[in-house]
Amino acid sequence: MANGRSGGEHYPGPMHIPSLHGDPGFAGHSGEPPGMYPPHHPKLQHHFDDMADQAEASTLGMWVFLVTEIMFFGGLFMAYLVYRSAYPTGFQEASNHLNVYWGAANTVVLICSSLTMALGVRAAQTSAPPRTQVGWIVATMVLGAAFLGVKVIEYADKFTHHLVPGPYFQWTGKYPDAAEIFYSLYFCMTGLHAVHMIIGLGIMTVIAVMAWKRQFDASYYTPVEVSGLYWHFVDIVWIFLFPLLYLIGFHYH
Amino acid sequence: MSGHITPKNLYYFVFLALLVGTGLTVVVAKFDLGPLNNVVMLSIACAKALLVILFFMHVRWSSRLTWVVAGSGFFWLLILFGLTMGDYMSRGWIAGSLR
Amino acid sequence: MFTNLPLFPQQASVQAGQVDAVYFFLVAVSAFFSLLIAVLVVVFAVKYRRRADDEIGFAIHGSLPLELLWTFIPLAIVMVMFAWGAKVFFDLHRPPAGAMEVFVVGKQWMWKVQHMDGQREINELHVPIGKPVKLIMGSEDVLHSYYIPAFRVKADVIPGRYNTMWFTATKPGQYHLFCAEYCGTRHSRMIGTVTAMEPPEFQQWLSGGRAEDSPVAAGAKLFQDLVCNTCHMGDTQGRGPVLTGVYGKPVQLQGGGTVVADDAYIRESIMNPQAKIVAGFQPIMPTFQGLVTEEQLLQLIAYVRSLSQPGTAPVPAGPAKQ
Amino acid sequence: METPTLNYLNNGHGLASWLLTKDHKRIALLYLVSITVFFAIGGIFATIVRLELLTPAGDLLTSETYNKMFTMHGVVMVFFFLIPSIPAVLGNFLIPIMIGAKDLAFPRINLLSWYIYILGGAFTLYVALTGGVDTGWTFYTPYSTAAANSHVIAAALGVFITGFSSILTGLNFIVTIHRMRAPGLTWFRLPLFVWSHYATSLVMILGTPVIAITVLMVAAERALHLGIFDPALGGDPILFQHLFWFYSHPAVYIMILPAMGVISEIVQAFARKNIFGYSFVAFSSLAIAIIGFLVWGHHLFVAGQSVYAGMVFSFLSFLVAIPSAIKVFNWTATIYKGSVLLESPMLYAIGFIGLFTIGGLTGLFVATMGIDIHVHDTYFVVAHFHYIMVGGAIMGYLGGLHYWWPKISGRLYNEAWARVAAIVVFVGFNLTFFPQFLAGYLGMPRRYHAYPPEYQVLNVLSSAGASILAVGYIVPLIYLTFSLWKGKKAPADPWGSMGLEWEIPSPPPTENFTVTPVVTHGTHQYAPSKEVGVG
Repeated sequence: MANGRSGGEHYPGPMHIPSLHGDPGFAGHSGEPPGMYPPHHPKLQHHFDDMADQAEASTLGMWVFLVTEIMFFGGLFMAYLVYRSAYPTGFQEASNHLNVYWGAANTVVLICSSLTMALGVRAAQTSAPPRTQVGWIVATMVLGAAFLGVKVIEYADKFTHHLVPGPYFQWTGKYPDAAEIFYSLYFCMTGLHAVHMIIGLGIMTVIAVMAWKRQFDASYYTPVEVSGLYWHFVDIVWIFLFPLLYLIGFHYH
Repeated sequence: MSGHITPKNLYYFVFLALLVGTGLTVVVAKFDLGPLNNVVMLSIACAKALLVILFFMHVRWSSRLTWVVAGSGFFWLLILFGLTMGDYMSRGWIAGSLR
Repeated sequence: MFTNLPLFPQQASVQAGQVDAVYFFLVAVSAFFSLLIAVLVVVFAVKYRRRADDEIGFAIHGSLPLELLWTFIPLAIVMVMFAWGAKVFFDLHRPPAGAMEVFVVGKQWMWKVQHMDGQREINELHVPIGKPVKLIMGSEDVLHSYYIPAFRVKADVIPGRYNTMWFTATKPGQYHLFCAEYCGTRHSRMIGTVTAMEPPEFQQWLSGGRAEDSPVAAGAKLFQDLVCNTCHMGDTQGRGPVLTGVYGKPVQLQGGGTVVADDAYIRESIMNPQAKIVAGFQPIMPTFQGLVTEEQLLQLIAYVRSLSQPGTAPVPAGPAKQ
Repeated sequence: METPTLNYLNNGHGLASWLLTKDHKRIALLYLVSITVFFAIGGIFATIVRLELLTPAGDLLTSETYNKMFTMHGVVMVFFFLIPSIPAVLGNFLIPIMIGAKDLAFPRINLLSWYIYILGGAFTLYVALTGGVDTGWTFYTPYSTAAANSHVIAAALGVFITGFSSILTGLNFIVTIHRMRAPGLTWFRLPLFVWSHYATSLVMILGTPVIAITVLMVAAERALHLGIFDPALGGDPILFQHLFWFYSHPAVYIMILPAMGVISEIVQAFARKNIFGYSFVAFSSLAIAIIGFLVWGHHLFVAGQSVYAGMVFSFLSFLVAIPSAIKVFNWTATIYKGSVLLESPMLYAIGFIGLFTIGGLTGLFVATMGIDIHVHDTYFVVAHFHYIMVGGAIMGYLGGLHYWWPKISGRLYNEAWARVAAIVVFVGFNLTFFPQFLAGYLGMPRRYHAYPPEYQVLNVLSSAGASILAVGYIVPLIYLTFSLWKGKKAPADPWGSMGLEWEIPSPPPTENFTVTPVVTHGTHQYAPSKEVGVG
């Protein structure tokens, strides 16, 4: 053919199918023979090259997951933003019925738990004895449980004061409608956060058992690390929830 | 594994800063500063979140990819907030059309 | 009115022509590009068909000028579409002053209409041709959407607030009225007829039928029945703000800020009176949520509006003297 | 090219070896079977809808039943077929192979995502079997929260749960593409299929959580009588629409982007020519994914959204048309001076280009505010998105399935039947959906059980087309299944195509590669490069 489309003119020799399968680009293999790999770490999964590779992938995976968590809570924050800007005083009025001191105490509890979590990760990173590792993780869990305990007290208080939205919602003050929206969002946001705390406690239980079984040291601590990322994220959510829910009406009366 | 090991003192320092931030935000909320209340409140919250992200979550020492991933979450949140609030803020700009 | 296979909807409003003009422009552009792509793909596929098993194609990796060409030409074209479409849309959202106003309330599954002269209709709408008509629409339950295909206008009807739309009919006749936003079981039965009439016939139609109170008169009556007038008095002695002359004006709010006293604000003040308190007044007004229907709300609003239009207002409901 | 005795299909037998597998290829097949089931279920609902619309009177079903039928059709097709279709089947199967990896980064999470999908599907089937849901797949408030009298909560939970399946798949793909590429496989040597899945994954992880929380709020509002969207409390139904479409518009790109990736591969393979303008095609995927997040408000033009916000959304919507146009032009240019073989995958690809062009161009109509005010919520919109989702995504899915079937199954299917099916699908599709453009511009609203008689002829045409389309979908099911037993054994590279997946035997061994491949150039480089283009 005159237009040169036939493979022969541009690509002399055997036709392309054999040629491309002999293509060094794909068929070539320059990896080390198996014998050259260092001995496999027992925790290395078959599809990763080495432990660093595996750790990087896990950490990246957790970060990507946290991005989805940001967007997950983001929907609720969006609703909060819209209604807060539509009913600013109503929200302040409603917020006034939350106990700032319980909220602040819980904030401190969560910050402490973030510290113990960070130290727990560090303990694994530095191959500290299992006792130390488990200690920090259990401390984190105790603080997390304390947070949930305070939350239970607060919820019970809202329940007895008929501040749970729905047919039994009672509001004697001004802006009953805005208050009901506020409390709907309050329960959604803190409830979703509490669910994350409970999941976190479950994860920490597993991590504590693994640490107790001496599974973590400087060569392998990915599970502690990624669980820590999760825990810190849940803490960050609360760092925003506390002022947005508890503090907006603090100066109001 | 080659993770960065953060000095313990840095953790304690960040922890103190977070406690101070919490105290500060409660104290400031007691005073009526008008719209400034929100600004202060959210600035402190963002600063606290940033401290946790950078130090407790080790982003300070992480790869650029981690920065991008972490940042993209907040960036997309801003897209959601920005465009949606754009609608709410601009309703009723046209005389005769109703909010 | 109906033929068996129409391929293009009737044009019966000023807006229809504007919408169709953009539409034809897009049809032309789309037809051109669809044909261009289709012809090129088919021609290439046939002309460069494989003639031997081992044949391969040319190594062409790309061309920056071509890429830029087919980035920026489409960009320019779509910007024209955007600007033109936005212009038409913008005009469709700016009802001219002096448009004839009609209240529409959607509920599962009917359209209730009330004209300013008091005529009411259900699932029908009578309008004069050649005169801008503005619909002020609310919903009693879920979302609906008021849609007149022959006029090329549509707007969602939203519970809790008002939406408006306007058109100028051009051709006498009967046209479909549809609910376009899914609203439940009998959504497809929430339909009706829009009748466009010559103005004299329309006047005749308006004056016919059962005589009913105009929305303003009905609103005035409600204003008394609900004893609004004990607080909102004609002078400044009342416990509530004077409503004469406030409509459309900015109102100073307690705690700073202003709000324009438009339909939405009046509605909010009736349903949720604590939301925005006028400066200098106590938040003592009770809510009327559940006590007034959407239609009655529109009548009250019509009445409050009329207080700002000297001359057109009926005899104000005189406040009961204490 | 002898077939190795041990491959991923015969490496392990019995139900447990499938249900507990961590092999991405087996998980892909689990997905293939389950989405086929859901496609059939969604298809049955569609059939009932089309049967009802044969007559204007609404005389086959009650309105209530009809409303449930189109709702279930939408929910099943969108969340349980279209969104997982190409990514979870072809993406799952091919991405690790195309990047020279043994598996996805998180094989267990991959299996978990299938189980989550099945759990969400179980909720949906429960809804279907116990009376259905009638809110429309959009779940608009306040109808869904206050008025609807059907299984809204269970349906919302089904969507909520299956969302996590999508999130985990996206997460897995992103980490895999970042971390697991073979030595030498730089970003700009990646197959375009991988690029488009990367872009898809971005949408999955950034958008899906928002729909998850939104339907959860709807379920909570309905179950617990919270007041989030309730207009009686001053809540705003339009807020729901913002949150819903923040995901559900980009979700359209979850459906179409992978199909674009498939088409890029097929066009190169069957024109035996590298793509024209590689980097433009690759980056246009990312551009679509990112700009696609900024356009959701075009679903709200007549919903009571502010006119100015509408203008911004309209403007951005036009911008997202540009990268799509770039892709179409580049595919066309790729065919130019190729060596084109019109086998069944290529027929699907060409069909895709045509239908996607029409679907995309009619997207401009609905993005044009002045036209949308008329066509919004009419059959015009229905036709438009079916051109994208059925004409685009399903054509891409079928094309990809045919192209990689020999690799997946190790068998060749009957090519003659495959060509017939591809043509039947194309014809049936156009007959089904083109009349809907006309009905839409005439003003026929969507979700109408009964309609004025002047729309009947168009609806009859559409229903007739649907029956042809159904045949077009059933025929491949038969000959592909048949090929599993009777098909000829497939060689490693039956098409004379290029790419890592064609380097390994058909079907691939469990570990994909016995040795890690080293990549020195991009895929589909059939002829030696003579000039350096912009590619």
